[in-house]
Amino acid sequence: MQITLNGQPKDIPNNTSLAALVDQYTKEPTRVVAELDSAIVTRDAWSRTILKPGCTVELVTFVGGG
Amino acid sequence: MQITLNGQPKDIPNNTSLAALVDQYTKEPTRVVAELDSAIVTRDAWSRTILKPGCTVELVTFVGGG
Amino acid sequence: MQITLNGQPKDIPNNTSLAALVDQYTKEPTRVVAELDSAIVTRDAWSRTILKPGCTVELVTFVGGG
Amino acid sequence: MQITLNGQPKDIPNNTSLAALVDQYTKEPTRVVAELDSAIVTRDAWSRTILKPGCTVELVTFVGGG
Amino acid sequence: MNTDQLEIAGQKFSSRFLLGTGKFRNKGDLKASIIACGARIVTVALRRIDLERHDENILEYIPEGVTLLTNTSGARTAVEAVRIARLAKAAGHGNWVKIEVINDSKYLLPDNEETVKATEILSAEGFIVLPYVSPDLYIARRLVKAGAAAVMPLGSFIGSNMGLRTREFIKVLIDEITLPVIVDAGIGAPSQACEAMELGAAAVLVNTAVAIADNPPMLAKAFSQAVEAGRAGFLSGLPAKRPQGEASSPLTGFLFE
Amino acid sequence: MNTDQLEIAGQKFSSRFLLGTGKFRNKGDLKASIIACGARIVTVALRRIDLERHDENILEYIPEGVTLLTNTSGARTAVEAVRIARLAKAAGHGNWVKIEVINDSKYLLPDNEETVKATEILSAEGFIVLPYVSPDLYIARRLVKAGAAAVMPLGSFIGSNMGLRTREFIKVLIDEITLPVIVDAGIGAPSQACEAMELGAAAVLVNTAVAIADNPPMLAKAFSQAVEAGRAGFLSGLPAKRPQGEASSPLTGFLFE
Amino acid sequence: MNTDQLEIAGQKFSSRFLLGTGKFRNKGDLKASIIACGARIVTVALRRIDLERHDENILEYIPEGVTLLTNTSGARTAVEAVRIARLAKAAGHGNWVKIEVINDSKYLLPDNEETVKATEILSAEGFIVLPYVSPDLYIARRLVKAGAAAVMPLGSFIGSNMGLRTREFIKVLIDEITLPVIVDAGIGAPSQACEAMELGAAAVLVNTAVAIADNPPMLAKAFSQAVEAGRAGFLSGLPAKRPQGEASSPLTGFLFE
Amino acid sequence: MNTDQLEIAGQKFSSRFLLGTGKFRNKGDLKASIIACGARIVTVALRRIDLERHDENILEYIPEGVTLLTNTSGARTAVEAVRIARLAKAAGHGNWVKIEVINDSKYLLPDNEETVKATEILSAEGFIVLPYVSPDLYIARRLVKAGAAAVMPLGSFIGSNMGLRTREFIKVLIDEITLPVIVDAGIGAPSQACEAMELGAAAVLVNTAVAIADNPPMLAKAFSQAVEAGRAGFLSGLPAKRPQGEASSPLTGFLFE
Repeated sequence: MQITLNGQPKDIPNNTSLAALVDQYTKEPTRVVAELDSAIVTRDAWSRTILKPGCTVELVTFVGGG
Repeated sequence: MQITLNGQPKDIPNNTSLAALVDQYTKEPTRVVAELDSAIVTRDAWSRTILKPGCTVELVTFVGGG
Repeated sequence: MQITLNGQPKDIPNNTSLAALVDQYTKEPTRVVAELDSAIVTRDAWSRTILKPGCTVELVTFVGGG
Repeated sequence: MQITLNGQPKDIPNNTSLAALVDQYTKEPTRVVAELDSAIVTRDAWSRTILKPGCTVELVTFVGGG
Repeated sequence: MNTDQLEIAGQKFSSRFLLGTGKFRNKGDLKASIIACGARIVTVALRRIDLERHDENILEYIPEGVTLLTNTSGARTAVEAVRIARLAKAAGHGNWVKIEVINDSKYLLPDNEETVKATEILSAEGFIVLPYVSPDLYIARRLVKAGAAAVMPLGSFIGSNMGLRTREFIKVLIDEITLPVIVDAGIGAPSQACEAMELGAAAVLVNTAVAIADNPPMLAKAFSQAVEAGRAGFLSGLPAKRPQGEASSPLTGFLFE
Repeated sequence: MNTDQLEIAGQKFSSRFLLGTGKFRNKGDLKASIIACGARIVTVALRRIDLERHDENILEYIPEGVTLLTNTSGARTAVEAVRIARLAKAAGHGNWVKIEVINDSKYLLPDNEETVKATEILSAEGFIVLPYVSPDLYIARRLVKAGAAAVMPLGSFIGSNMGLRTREFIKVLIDEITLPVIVDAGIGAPSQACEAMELGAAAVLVNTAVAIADNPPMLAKAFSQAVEAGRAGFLSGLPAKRPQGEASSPLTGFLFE
Repeated sequence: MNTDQLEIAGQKFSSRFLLGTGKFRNKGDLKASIIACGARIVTVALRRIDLERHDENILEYIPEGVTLLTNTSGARTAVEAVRIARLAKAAGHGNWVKIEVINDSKYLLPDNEETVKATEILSAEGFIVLPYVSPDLYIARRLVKAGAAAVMPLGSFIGSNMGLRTREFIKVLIDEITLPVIVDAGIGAPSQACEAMELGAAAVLVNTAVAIADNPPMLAKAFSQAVEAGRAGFLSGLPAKRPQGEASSPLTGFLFE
Repeated sequence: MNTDQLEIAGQKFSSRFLLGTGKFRNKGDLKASIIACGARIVTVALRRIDLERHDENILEYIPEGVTLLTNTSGARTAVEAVRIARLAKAAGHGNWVKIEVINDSKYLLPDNEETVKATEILSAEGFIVLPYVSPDLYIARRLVKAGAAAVMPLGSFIGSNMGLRTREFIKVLIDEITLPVIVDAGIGAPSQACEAMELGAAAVLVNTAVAIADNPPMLAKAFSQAVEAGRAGFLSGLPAKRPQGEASSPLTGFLFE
């Protein structure tokens, strides 16, 4: 199925959890914040959050800034 | 009867017209603009505008300014 | 006899030594420098330096300055 | 014979006059000032001034400047 | 004929110097100053007539043909500014208004937000609106949308004569906004007015400095000349600053080489 | 008739703007610039003629009646400056000389001490001497004694367009010295020239900024106007700066009280 | 013990120097700079993770106990700023947010109006909000009402190193507003940071100048010292400027009288 | 250990801040100020003793080990300066002398030419000579030849607190002269001292500002910190100014693209 991750279209297996998605893209999930369809999903809810086709996920993190 | 003229209480005869009031306070009515109870009264309407007790009149004019 | 001390005329006894003059005007001779007729007189020479009528003495010291 | 003209060595015929030299290098002699061996030579003296071997001539003129 | 004219709301003006009419020691000085500087736009204010004594009529001292730009001084909100503007229009001397909304008696700084609101309302009513603001790019963009005829950023505090303390931010407006930028407030010397024009301002408005000078007409004319000089400087392609020296006389042909 | 004229060595001049003639891209621009700005004094330099090719005659481009002020550029000592001045005089175009003694190829700063010496010698020979110096009160006093006709302090480095970086020290000369103070060097914009005049300078000399502008005659005229404006500002009693605001419109008679 | 501490939202900080963490050539320099300058508050930004490669974790380079102030860079509206702030909070590193709403890619000027709106929303949600604004008295008053914890006016354009070009208007905020005033943006040299503190600013934030210096930790420490020096200058009663000289050595007792 | 020490005449000093001792309201403040700022060189003056009353001994308030730099204030000529220097040496507190020759009671400007002469004489006699001058490249070159140990150009008028009004000309000395450049006079705020050091000055001397502050020791320390900060700024490679903005946060990875 296709989702939008950080503005890019991505094909992922059906029934992928948010936790699995995060694990795929970063080694340090603890510093990532996730938004699913514009709503923040807290870290403890990631494993039980199953992504649906066409959803939009944002994974963000801290970077240097002024 | 009492009215408020330019922020000050004034006693004037009953049935005074706006035109009469203006004449009393300036020699150059053509450069005065009149507001009666917050509405502008055009010059041609001054004579037929009879002031009522308790009304508020503003007579303003141009002055030097930056 | 009369001398000029720091720009002012002063009457002093004949045969006054420079050391005696200094002692009269300051409690801390060690911080004073003396000039006699535009020549510096070192401290060890003060006692044997006898002032002559009409001579000019400058006694100077350190003060705050920028 | 050789002379130095404006800092450069130049071969010129013997008995050349300053006037002839000037004529060779400019079309507008009236705006040139001449120095021969560090002394100014006025224009009226140019024809009777015969250059000698080894002499130093400066020919200068006005230019734009601030 | 001078083709580089100030243009506001489709009207052309032969002078880029605007004069305020407040604070003159006498009205004769005012009239002489307007004539001396050739201003084609002057500001006036609106006040209650004095009930105790006869006021002088300021308009008598303003030459025929000069555009009156009434300010809304005294207004603390957009609503008050709108009311003053409408009164001024009713007086029958045109519909040019300088929006001035101030809630600060110490520095006399303009309230940008209320000024935008008043500009929207009055532009919609057909006024030619020149808002006086702190120079701010976003406010200027909103004034463009609101229908302002020009933007009047302050150089420094009103009446302070401190000059162009907002230089960089006025330059941003000049570069980014399509409306004429008229520097208003704080300009206290011809050199300061000249510098504003060199930056590319469309015009400069001065009041206090002229009014309180020893010789107001002379200084008014000086400002006007300085504004012209600055405009010509801007148009003629002023060269940039360089951190070192560079000879103006030739570096060749020296006698002592 | 303008009675406030620049006076140097007993001669009066109808303009307080002096133009340098170096670095113009073409001589037509130079001539047009002199005419546009109305300068009555222009500087020129003296150089060896070019032995290889015909030089243009700079004097053809300078209108009749304009005073030539020959600089001593190229001189590194008083002796060299004196020699250049004497050559210039021999050329038959008057005895006005701007002493310029420079031993610094980076900033082109003048050597004050050598300049004083050259001034002494040339004044004694009857030259009208205008020395170019770093602004220094003691040097200026010595130039007065040496017979200088004016003092020409630098605003900033020659050709830098940095403006009046010596403001306070030029002001000291204006206040303390009886000779005309002509600000020379570094003036790169009309506003800067205007400011120099507002301080009380007698005149301003510009070369580089005009010569390298996109439109030299237009900028020359702008400088001239700015100089006039600054002079009028000085004479009209410019008001002082104030750290706060002060209303230009009346503080009474507000509608909303 | 130093009792003159920076206090924001009831918390005290032993340093009045805030450091931004962007643009460092390497993260080692960043960490060394934070330690060298002793900053107790540092700014960070929030960005999408890079899907192609492993990002460095900026937080590893920020010493324990330092307060993270997340900026909302990238936001063009209040709504976007609010969304970024909420994400930052969800990351579990506190609720301090620097509101930064910018719609101007050339000068990076803040949109004051949107910033006020974001401040209202986020303060109401319990965030500690430090809004970055153009210095404007009315905006600052509204920020006070909106619950801001401090006001962060710009000194000049972000990253420009131009220093305190808004001097007079920052001073107005310092004098008129009860919140701490933290000068942000454009501060490019320790002397500039020092001057901001002498005016009475509560703190200064620097990023670009330190990050791109040859020796970032050395310059970070220099800024920190300069901020302390400026604060002490402010507290010690700096004397005013005088237009003339005044001897520092005694004017009596001269030898040559 | 700090290896970047001020070095004058082969001696090293742990502080680049020099303090003048004049004008303090009380000597306790003076002593506390010297201790607070850690100055290793302080200036003093020489005056006739007061014949009518007992003077305080200034030397008691100067900590052991601090180098005394006696100024020649009161001297109007090289000859008088030399005489004062010799008296100071005879007092037995070293041979460091700050040449100060002034013939201008309004601005207190130094007479460069007399100062050079005094420097020649005193250097030849073995004094360590620090001449106070108006910043002038040629004078500085002559001071190098005359054997000066440092050059002390003025920032602005003595006691004026006007700061670095001679910025460009001090920078010329720093770049062109091998001697230490110590900025003296007119420095009235830590930010100004800091800026002088950022330009590359070797040290800064302050007196009036500290002496007349509300809290002299606090301000003395602030100056000392600011001088250190400015020095570190100079050494760390301060970045240049830019006329536009440049983001400090990343320009990629925005959420709203």
